[in-house]
Amino acid sequence: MARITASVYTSHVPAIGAAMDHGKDHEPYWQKLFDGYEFSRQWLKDNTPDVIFLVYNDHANAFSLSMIPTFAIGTAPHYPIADEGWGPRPVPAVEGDSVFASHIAQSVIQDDFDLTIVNEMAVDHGLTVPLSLMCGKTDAWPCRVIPFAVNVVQYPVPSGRRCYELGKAIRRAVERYDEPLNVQIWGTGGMSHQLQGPRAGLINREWDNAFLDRLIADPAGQADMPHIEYVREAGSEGIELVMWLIARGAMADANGGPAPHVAHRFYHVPASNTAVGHLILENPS
Amino acid sequence: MARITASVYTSHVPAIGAAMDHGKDHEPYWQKLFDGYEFSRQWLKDNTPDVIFLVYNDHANAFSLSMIPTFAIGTAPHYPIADEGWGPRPVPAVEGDSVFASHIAQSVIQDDFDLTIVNEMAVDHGLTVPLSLMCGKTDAWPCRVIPFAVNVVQYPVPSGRRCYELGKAIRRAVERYDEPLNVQIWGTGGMSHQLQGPRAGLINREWDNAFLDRLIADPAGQADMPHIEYVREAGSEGIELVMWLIARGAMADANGGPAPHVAHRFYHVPASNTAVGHLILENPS
Amino acid sequence: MALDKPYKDIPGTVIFDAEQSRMGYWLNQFCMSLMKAENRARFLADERAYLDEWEMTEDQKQAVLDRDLNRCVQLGGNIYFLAKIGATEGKSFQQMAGSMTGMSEEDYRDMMVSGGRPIEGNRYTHEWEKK
Amino acid sequence: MALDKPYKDIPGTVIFDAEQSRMGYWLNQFCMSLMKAENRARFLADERAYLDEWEMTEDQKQAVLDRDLNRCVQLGGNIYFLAKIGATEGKSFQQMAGSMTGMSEEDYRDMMVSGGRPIEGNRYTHEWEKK
Ligand SMILES: [Fe+3]
Ligand SMILES: [Fe+3]
Repeated sequence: MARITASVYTSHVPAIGAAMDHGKDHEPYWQKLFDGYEFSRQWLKDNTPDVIFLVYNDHANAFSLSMIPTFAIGTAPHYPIADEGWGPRPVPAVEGDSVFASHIAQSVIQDDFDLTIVNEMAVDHGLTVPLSLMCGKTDAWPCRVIPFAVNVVQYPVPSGRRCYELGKAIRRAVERYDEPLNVQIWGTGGMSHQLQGPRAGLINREWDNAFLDRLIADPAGQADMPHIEYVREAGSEGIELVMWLIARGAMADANGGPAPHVAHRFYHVPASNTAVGHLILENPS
Repeated sequence: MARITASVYTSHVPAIGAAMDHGKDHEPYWQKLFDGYEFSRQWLKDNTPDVIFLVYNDHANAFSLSMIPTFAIGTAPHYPIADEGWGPRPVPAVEGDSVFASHIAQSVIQDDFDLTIVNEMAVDHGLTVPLSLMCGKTDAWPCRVIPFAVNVVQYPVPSGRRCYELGKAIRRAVERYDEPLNVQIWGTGGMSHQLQGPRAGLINREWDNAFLDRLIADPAGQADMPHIEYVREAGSEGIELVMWLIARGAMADANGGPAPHVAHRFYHVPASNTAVGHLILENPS
Repeated sequence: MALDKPYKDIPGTVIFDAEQSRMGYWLNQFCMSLMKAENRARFLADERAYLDEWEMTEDQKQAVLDRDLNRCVQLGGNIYFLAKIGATEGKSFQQMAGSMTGMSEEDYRDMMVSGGRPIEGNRYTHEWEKK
Repeated sequence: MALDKPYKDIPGTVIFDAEQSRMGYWLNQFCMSLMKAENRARFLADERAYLDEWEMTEDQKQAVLDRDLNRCVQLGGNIYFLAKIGATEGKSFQQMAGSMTGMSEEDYRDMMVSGGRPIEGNRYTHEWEKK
């Protein structure tokens, strides 16, 4: 059967992609950030999965206001790179896994999550920046990717609890799959940031670190935090952090198994307007 | 506050729309069918709501395979009529209710239903044929309509239980709305029919009538019937009947109130390939 | 353990699940294109040329050219999508459904008027294998 | 009882809910159109003419012409959509976000490098009213 071996959490600031694409990653401003991912790049080389189930949000690129899915799973064979307004990022297109993604969709829908199935979708920095951070510059991503987009743009977004329960359902789906796949689940977005209004630039280092602590040690408790606290304490765009709970809910301990091993933890301010948080959690094998 | 006063259930065969549009409704073949809606047309004149929350399914018109939402709520101000391949039906465009629909979307998403919000959508016979059956030929529909589309085309479709629970959440949403609106909820599609393969033409009169009986008297029990029974007993397209459970779940008795009054019941075979079932249930006021 | 597909045990019926949908993706998307009057006209003017614009298999194209809806369904077509081929020629859903049963149009219509195909003997595949 | 909107009590912040989305629908859809290079070029060539193709209010058009992003947000714009106006001119997210704070580009950048805007005093609207 397929297994979730690890989860990865990381912010996904567009400026990080731009820094890499324009060769600025060794400038002092960016070097401090990329240093925090040096371990991770080696770790991913040593622990390359067959498939990454990548939870992220679209930023008005694949989805406009004409149709806003709460949860959308990509079941396409591949995904082009979105032109977000600056031209498409010069990174490889993303190869999907239609068969496995459809299996997960079926299982999760039968577990009462009302997914939207998507077969034609360009992927934006929400998906490509985490890949770039973890893989560096590359001509081909190291494995297949199943994009899973969460609406965190128009309110109401799904609750932390709903996201956490969805993670559990994804784990059940993975374990019902006959092929012996090594699967990682990534939760992306956040941490504290606000991109709009006179309060733009908000950063809450203390809150972010408390979130990381609790995500590791008490994810079920974290799942019950209401949205308003994310928005007030971590900025209007800090709400992206609910997506991390999907990945966290898919780990063994959320499903009656042992606690994960913290392989890596990193926190840095700023990347452009944003606090960058990053975790790698491994399931005991 | 807004209130759900009644629910209406009806099949939605495209040929019914064609018969009306081409003035064939007084031919003997069709007259028997339309006779069963004579009561209903008068009833709707006497009980015109402010808004109809119309649960239906799209038949590869608004949604292709590029994006398949399990549940999609229309929050647009209006909806054009789809060209399903024969040209658009000559019926009025549908006026929506953006504010009320958005309110319902917010409430239902916060109740853990993962809706897709849709603002640009053509509506097909799944929505217009029930309106035509209930309103007759008209230059303007009698009230605003909130289209609610359910995926019953690509498996897996939502379970009967999920649909019934969704109905309850819609009722809660309606009752949380401050405006004193008179709201009806309609469940459409079905009854037994199969449009494909060597088994096409299947009709199961006994099963259909047992479904109607049970929908009235024991909807919670009906909600637990697995999909396979719909498909085996009522044909591959008979699965549309799960949508009736959404409307039924929004009635008072599903939410601790009194049982509904059966204002009208009708059953007829055939309309083209399909068994036509029709119910009007009123909530005691 | 893989997911259960109990609906494989219904005779004369293909349930449109993710597997069928994947197989029939471009066949169905081709059908969607017939929602536009201009595409209907182009298709009717030169079916082969129009079909060649789509990433369909040769089998799928041939099944469309043959108007073999059963074959189209086996190759991943869904009836709501396929109906747009019939609509392009002015065919009704009843004509299309009937064409898949091996019955004449008249016999199928008569069967429907007399109450439709009965459920007895049509629930499980083994009931058809006996025939 | 109407639904609760506790997020109205956060200073300097507009949460993009259904109400804002409805108000800003065409403003945001106009922004989406700037994802295509040809539309970006047309917009830059004649902003007013391009805006007049959209069902936007005069206030919304003026706010775009003025590059007044705070006003755009109040009129229903969402920052991810509005960012495409900045992208069209080669502006970064940091320049856009900074422009909404009343700070100079340099001051905003310096604030971010020094750890960002602190949370103290920035949680509730009443904290700003005192200022
Ligand atoms: Fe983001
Ligand atoms: Fe139907």
